[in-house]
Amino acid sequence: METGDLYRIVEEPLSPDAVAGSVGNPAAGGIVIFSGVVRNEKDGRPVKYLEYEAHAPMAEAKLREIGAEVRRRWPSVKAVAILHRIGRLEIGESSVLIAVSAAHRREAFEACHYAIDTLKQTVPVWKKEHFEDGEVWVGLQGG
Amino acid sequence: METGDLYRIVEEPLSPDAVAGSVGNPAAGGIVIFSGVVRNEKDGRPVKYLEYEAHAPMAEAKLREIGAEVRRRWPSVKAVAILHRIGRLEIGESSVLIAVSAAHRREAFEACHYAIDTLKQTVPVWKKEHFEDGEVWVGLQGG
Amino acid sequence: MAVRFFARYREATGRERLELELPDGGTVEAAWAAVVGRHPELARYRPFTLFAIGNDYVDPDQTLRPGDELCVFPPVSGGGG
Amino acid sequence: MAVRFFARYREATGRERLELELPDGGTVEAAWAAVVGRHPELARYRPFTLFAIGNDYVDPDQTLRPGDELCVFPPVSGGGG
Repeated sequence: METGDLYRIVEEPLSPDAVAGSVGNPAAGGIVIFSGVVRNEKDGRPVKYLEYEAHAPMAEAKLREIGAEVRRRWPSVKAVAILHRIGRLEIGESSVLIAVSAAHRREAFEACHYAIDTLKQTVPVWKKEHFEDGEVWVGLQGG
Repeated sequence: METGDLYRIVEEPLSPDAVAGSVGNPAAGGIVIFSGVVRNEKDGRPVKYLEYEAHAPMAEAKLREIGAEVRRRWPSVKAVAILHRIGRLEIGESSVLIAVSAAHRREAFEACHYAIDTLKQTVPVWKKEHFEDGEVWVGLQGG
Repeated sequence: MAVRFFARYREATGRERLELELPDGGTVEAAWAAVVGRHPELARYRPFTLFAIGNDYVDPDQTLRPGDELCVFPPVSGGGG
Repeated sequence: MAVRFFARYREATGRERLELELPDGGTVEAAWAAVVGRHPELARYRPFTLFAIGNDYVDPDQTLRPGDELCVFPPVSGGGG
């Protein structure tokens, strides 16, 4: 894990300013930030709110692995920050924030996109959708 | 120009939180933000600071055109914000912020990347680099 | 050994942990079989289940060591967006 | 008609604006020629120069109308990164 990097599971609201500041680097020319946001519907069904749960120590280890792989694939990356929030989240709130600073913008875009795609496949975090008439854990057929 | 969109030339520091808030939309699942940052060197030569100048009314019109084209190409985009700062900027400060919210993350990444690439080609803003031993307007051979 | 349940599995079993007695040299798959013996309602989830020990995913045929804590995960669904 | 200079051109000419008398039906290119007549130091920049009227870029062969304000731009370089 490199200086400036940040990989955390948190219970507090996430702030783009905070992650942008954490990946700030005098040799960076661009920062790309991804914020995953709670939508108001799922397949046309209105969502009331979400809950996220994590295996926090392992999740943070997997976030660090994503950061290491980002640095291996895009050597011009200067810093990486990945934060995932858990607990109850309302519509419009951010569940995940990923910030990547790099010398040039193309690398920052590619690395940030790779990071969120990989996070969704590997990091032990689970989402439960709460509807007016029930709730469901996402990602498990026959729920 | 759609509700929630924001296209401005400003003299104040730029905040990712502010643009993320401005593109917030209950049907958005992801927000991608690009921040262009003042680097500490240009071709190995240490940079002291930058100055940006704009033809502000035309620049804002061109930013609106970029937003309209983004919406045409990526119909799932929910909102677009593009702010360019002018005046003197120090190392590490943000000169441009672009935020795009969309139903799904791929569109947000593609649209945001398109917006910054297009901005650099079409928007009447000029950058002057200040070095220890001189200054130069960027983009004009023969200085 | 200890088994930990997360998310859907925690709710389905009504518990976060389960203590199992397994013979030495047992595999993750054998532990799962013992888990299902105690909680048959989990049997149908086997095709979707992920296993982890410490901070790493493990294969079902991995041999368990004394003191291992086996985590039983449903498919991950973090990330939003 | 009025011509406005930006960035490098503003500094090179030492001015932001220049008033020109052009015959009716003159083009942007004719206006540029008149500008260079007053400021020969700009001649070498012609290959890189962009022209705009109002909020739109215009071609050099566009005909100027009375009251047009012609903006003369060096290559744009905004955006950072």
